[in-house]
Amino acid sequence: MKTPQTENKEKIVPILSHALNSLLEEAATKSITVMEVCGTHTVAIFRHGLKALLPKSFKLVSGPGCPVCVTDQSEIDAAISIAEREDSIVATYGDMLRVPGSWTSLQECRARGRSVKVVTSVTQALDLAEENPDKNVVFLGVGFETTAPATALALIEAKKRKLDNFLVLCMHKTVPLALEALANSEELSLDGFLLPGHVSVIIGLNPYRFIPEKYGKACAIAGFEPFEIMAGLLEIARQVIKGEPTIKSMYPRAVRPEGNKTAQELLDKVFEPCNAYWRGLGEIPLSGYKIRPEFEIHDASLRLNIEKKPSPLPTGCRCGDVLKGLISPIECPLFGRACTPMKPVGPCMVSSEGSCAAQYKYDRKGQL
Amino acid sequence: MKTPQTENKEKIVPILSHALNSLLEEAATKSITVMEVCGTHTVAIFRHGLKALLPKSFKLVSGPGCPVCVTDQSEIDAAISIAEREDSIVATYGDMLRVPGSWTSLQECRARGRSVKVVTSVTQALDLAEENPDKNVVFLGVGFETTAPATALALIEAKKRKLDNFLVLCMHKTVPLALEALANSEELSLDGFLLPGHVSVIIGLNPYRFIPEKYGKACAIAGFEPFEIMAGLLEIARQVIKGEPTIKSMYPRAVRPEGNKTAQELLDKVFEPCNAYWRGLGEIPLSGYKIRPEFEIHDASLRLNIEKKPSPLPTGCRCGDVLKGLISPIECPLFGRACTPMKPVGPCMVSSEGSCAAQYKYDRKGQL
Amino acid sequence: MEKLHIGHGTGGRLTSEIISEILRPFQKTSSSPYLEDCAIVDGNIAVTIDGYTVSPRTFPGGDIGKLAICGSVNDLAMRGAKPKFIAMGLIAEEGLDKNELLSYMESAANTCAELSIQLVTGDTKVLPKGQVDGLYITTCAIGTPPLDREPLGMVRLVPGDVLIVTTEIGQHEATIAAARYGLTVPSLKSDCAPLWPLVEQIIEMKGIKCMRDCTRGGLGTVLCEWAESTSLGIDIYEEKIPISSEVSSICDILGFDPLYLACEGCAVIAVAPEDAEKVLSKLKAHELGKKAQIIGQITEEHKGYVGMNTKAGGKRLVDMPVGEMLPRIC
Amino acid sequence: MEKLHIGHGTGGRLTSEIISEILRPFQKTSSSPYLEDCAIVDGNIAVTIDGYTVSPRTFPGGDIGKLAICGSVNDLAMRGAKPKFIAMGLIAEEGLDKNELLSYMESAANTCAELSIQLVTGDTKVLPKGQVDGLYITTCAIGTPPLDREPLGMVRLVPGDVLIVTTEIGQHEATIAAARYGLTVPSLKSDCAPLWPLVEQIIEMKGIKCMRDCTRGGLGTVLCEWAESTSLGIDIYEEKIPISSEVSSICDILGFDPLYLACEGCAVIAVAPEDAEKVLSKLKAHELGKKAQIIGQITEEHKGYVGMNTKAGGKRLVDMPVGEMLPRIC
Amino acid sequence: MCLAVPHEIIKILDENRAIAAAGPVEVEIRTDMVSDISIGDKVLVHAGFAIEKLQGSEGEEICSLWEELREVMENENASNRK
Amino acid sequence: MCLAVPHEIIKILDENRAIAAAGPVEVEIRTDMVSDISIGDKVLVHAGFAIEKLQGSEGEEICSLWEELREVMENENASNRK
Ligand code: SF4
Ligand code: SF4
Ligand SMILES: [Mg+2]
Ligand SMILES: [Mg+2]
Ligand SMILES: [Mg+2]
Ligand SMILES: [Mg+2]
Ligand SMILES: [Mg+2]
Ligand SMILES: [Mg+2]
Ligand SMILES: [Mg+2]
Ligand SMILES: [Mg+2]
Ligand SMILES: [Mg+2]
Ligand SMILES: [Mg+2]
Repeated sequence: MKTPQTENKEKIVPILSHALNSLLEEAATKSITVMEVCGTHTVAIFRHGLKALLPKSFKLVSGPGCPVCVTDQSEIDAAISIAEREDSIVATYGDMLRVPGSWTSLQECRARGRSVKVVTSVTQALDLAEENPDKNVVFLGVGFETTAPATALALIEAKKRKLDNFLVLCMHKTVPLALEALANSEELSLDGFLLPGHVSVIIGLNPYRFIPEKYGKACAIAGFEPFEIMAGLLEIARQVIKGEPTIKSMYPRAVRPEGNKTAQELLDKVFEPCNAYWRGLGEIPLSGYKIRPEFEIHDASLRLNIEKKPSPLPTGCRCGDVLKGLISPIECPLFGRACTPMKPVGPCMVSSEGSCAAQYKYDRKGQL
Repeated sequence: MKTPQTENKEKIVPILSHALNSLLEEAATKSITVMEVCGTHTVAIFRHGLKALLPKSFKLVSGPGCPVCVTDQSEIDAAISIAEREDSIVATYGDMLRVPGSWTSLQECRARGRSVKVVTSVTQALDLAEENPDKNVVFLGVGFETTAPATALALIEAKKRKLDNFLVLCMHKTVPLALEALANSEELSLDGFLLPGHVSVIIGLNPYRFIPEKYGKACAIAGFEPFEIMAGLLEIARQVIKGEPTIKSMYPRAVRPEGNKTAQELLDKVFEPCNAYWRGLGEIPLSGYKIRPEFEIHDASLRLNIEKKPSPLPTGCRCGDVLKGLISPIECPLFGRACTPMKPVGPCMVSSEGSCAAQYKYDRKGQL
Repeated sequence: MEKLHIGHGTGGRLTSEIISEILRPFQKTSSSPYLEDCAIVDGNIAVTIDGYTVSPRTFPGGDIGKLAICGSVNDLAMRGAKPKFIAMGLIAEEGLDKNELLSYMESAANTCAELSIQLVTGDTKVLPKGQVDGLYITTCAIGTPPLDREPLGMVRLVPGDVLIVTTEIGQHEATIAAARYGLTVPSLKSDCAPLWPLVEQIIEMKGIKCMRDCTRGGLGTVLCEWAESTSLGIDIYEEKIPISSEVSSICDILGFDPLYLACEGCAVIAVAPEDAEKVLSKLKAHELGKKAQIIGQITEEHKGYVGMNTKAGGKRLVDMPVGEMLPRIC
Repeated sequence: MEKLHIGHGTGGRLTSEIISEILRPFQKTSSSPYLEDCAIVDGNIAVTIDGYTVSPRTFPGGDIGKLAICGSVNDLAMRGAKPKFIAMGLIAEEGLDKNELLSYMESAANTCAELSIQLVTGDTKVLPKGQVDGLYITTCAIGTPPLDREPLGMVRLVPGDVLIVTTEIGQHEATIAAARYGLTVPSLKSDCAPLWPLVEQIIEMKGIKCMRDCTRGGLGTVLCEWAESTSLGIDIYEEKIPISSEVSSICDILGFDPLYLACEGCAVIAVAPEDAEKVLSKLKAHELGKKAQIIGQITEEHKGYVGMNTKAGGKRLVDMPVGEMLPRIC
Repeated sequence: MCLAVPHEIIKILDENRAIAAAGPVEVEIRTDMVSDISIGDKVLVHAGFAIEKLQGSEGEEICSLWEELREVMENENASNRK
Repeated sequence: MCLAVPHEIIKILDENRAIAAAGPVEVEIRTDMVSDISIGDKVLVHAGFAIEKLQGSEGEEICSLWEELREVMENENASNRK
């Protein structure tokens, strides 16, 4: 699938960078602050060393777009308490394995012999449920709108196949309302948002319209290749400088303005909005998904009587401020000292797309 | 517990041997054939090299006293079919592990991942049942009167503790009626029996009385030390030569004339006599134990619907004749060739107290 | 009560940490300033040991038998030592098919024959079902380094030394990962191969400083170990690193970084700059080195760190991986 | 499809069979007429490898760390070689307590220090829970045999050679069996010990022909291997074999034969008759050899077989054990 | 936030399952969320599910970027000329 | 047929359980089948159960054998003298 454009695609990055630099130089007085919402963007920016290509006056802050990082500690503790049960198999995407709960992690549970299986698709969790009729197979439903439709489909299928031992611990969240909280923040005073390409594939452009319209922030949707990210940033800069905030998709191959209707219907059918607690951001009304009563037989929190206990953040962790873009990871006093990927204190350090982990892994503290 | 007599005990063996030799020399014309009924006697005789100490005219033949060897192949197949079930754990004395059934052995089942646990006491099988409430723990009840009372106690206890998942596949057999078949055999024409010390501990002397009284055969009960065995053989020779067959216990420390009444009551309470099929000897009426209806909830053959299929002996195996004492192992054409302890054809070659195994291991074919 | 977890065995940061803890009590009688994969003792005996626990045991390009010879022999080759003897310890699971076991022995023996190596001693243990995942092999390889040159090792690295990678990276672990996560990649196979025949082509060149096969932890981990152990900087160029489209795609799908994928027939070689082109062309002339590339150099900058100049024109740190490489959706 | 089973790993007849099958493909490049536990290669390098999987990992008298050094070092000592270097491969289970692991490393290091052995190279693998029973260690020991004497080995055995056992047999496996089957024996401990200090006392004596530590399969198996490999007969005397009352009683209870129980600090030594008494007295003067006994001799009779003269005055064959030693009630 | 990789449909297994290739890698995916899939279609795959059909090619996207860049450059030049 | 080993009772745990020693080996056994067990009693243990109390000592048994032997010998001598 390597096309002749592959070469172009890499050559275009410095040119985009040049254009962005020129643009900001020209609009000399203007310093621009943009939040990349999506953790995959955060990682791509670090991994490809893109910050070095941005003008000094272009400030990029990382947002709350890592579903692992924003998962509340009480939810991680709940997942762990399920893994501790003899009658359960926890099935999870690899992303969740190392996240520290209040006292342990799923990885440590597994090392103690508990049954924690890494899956690359929720369908594998369905298969596990079928193969282990005497166990509850509990799938950890984490992720935003991109990931939630697969969970929805699995629930529909489990119901159809009468796999009553397939349960979902539903922690899915939705992006737009969290953005509203950020757009609304006076502390932050953002000029624009680099919007997540793959969430947008599902939800389309409309759910973001309030951002330029109500809050006057520039928006571009971008894919995850360096040239796509740079193009998105350039587009945002142009909107800001022109004073014409809008939403532009730089990812038209994948993102339809209306999103993926089938996926949206699946979400509607299986989930209903609920208030959700975002680590760092606090409770955001109606920003989470909960399993509808029609599927409650598969709802792990009901079936296994999971009570969420509010749990304090580990002392000193400033994940919350990192997730809100208020500080950069290196401003956290624990960063690189008490908190490293080997012994992460907060989830931002453990999730491979957490801002702290990306900073530590790809930049640390300006060694290069 | 080493007593000052320990030394005496070993020194007495050559003296007993000398006495036996003198005795038979004196009664010059008389050649004596004695069956050691018990496999443990067989092994002790080989292991201590006692045959070399017997007069030429004293012929010792091995009897059917290895509970593993006489267990019918269909029963072994039944045990294996239980081990093949996902819902079962087979608990067995180590003796049964390598015995070949029609197509495989418990050892091979275990190597394929089936759950077969070696226990040294039936009480461990009870514990297994308690620890694994979601599995049937099936204890293989093999052995003669010595071993059966422990199984009886375990059944009583399982009933009391409501361990409904503790099952017994009952293959216990009783000795005296098998002896009657042998005493009665014209092919064999035995002069006497060396009776098993530990079966006698339980049943006492009375059940053997018919042997001297009805069949005119000499009998001595002996323990398993070389001096005890030699003393037993000497006693038999004396009875034969004097023409005064009776039963003499050379093991009075352990064997009371009336046996162990408590153990006998246990056997009576839990088991009832049934016809039993002895490998090599065929069906002997009322020579087996079956679990009484009061305990049938623990009877594996009922609970698991085990149907015993008659299974042919492997071609060429002459276990039957070996067990009846009609041939010595080396007279079997497979001995040491197709049939070795590494690849046993018959159970006599696999059980550590099987006649063929003892012959192979301790004597083979006159190398020494 | 800290417990071991998978991360301790994946070749990155946690592995170095646990290894240094394991070595501490032995420091009474041992002392090597740098931790090489192969020791040179008594003046002229090269010796190395490694355990092989690969699952699946048979994979495109090899099997556990071949791997157990290649892996240890390569550690010798990396210090310039010609492999001569193998000691092999087997730990097998009850229930393992005997013919399967013998087929691995056949592979191992073929690799030994190819290299004229003798199996001189061995050991076989069989453990109860469930205590081994089929078969683990530990091999100890013994050989002799050339007498007429300084021994290879990190201690010889200096700024300016050029780094050459001998072939496309990550082929082995990508092959294993594909099998494990249900990806079909007909054109992919492990690079599992004995490197001595390649090393033999260049070992007489005095400019060769240090070599390392990029096994567990991959190229990235080797470079980090070099930078950290020597307190020198390393600079590499993303666009120069040879990588197949198979490995690229697998990494995209599973969210892996190819720099950290284990290789079993790929080495990184540090060469004095004046010899670099000559070494490269000798490598390229050999079947196992056809895809060799200069990927960077040792530098005085950013001491102790590895920097990568990205295709996009940026620059970023290459750190050791932490823990197990897990497929991820984020 | 023949499957491996526990019997293949217990050191008796099935083990010899599987080992000869494993070796067959290597015969292209290897050729040793006798299978010794330790190879002597390149003129003067003694090398051996062994896997240690003992369970429980800590037992009276030692632990898996000490055992992993003693076991391999003893194989060197048995060929008269002074142990100098150790390579150690660890295969650990996820979830193993790190301090437990380090305590074994401490034991191993102490044994190394005692013998002035250097750990020169190592490897650590961590596998998922359930794929290892805690910890397996494979060690490869390297050393040098004395240059001024013919190498020890079965090839030097001749009729008339006297057999000496250096201490009470079966202590190690009896200790393990007691732990495994719930028997309490306060006065019992494993004989686990490095034998080089003992061997050093006698190695200069030219009458020493062949030595073997009676590990897996015990004294009985070693003697059978000798008799079968050399086609000589062996005669031993039951009453001469040193055996403790602890081991005796455990054997009575579980139905084991002490001749087949593994030892980890007990050797059998074949000595020319003229040197036998001198060797015996040297052995007895050392802590590890206080209970040494002459137990029999090599004979021209019953070639290829081991015969035992029993205490009762009879004589019987000693064959290799077949398969796993199982506790039995019959 | 969500790794998703373009794949090409190479075989349709049933209504909801297909084999898709990402470069030389083939994998079974679910196609429940996209309709009218045919062999040769490009889809974006996340966690084993095709979440969208890709329209046009990456090439087209790059071309449109070039055009936009030209526009930026022209503005730049224009303002420089000012 | 049945391995059974003499043990000495060294501790009584409850009505049906005791610790017994065979030489230096201590093991928990069941005593359901033997009554009036006291410390110091010798019992015969098979498959974890005491199946009988031992009366007298092995020594006594050996002594009685000696006597029997003497008798045999005397007969022998007698008949030799014949
Ligand atoms: S560096 Fe660690 S403690 Fe600080 S904010 Fe990040 S995750 Fe939290
Ligand atoms: S030697 Fe084998 S085949 Fe022959 S009777 Fe004995 S067990 Fe059966
Ligand atoms: Mg190595
Ligand atoms: Mg290496
Ligand atoms: Mg290596
Ligand atoms: Mg060995
Ligand atoms: Mg397994
Ligand atoms: Mg060895
Ligand atoms: Mg040895
Ligand atoms: Mg050894
Ligand atoms: Mg290694
Ligand atoms: Mg385990």
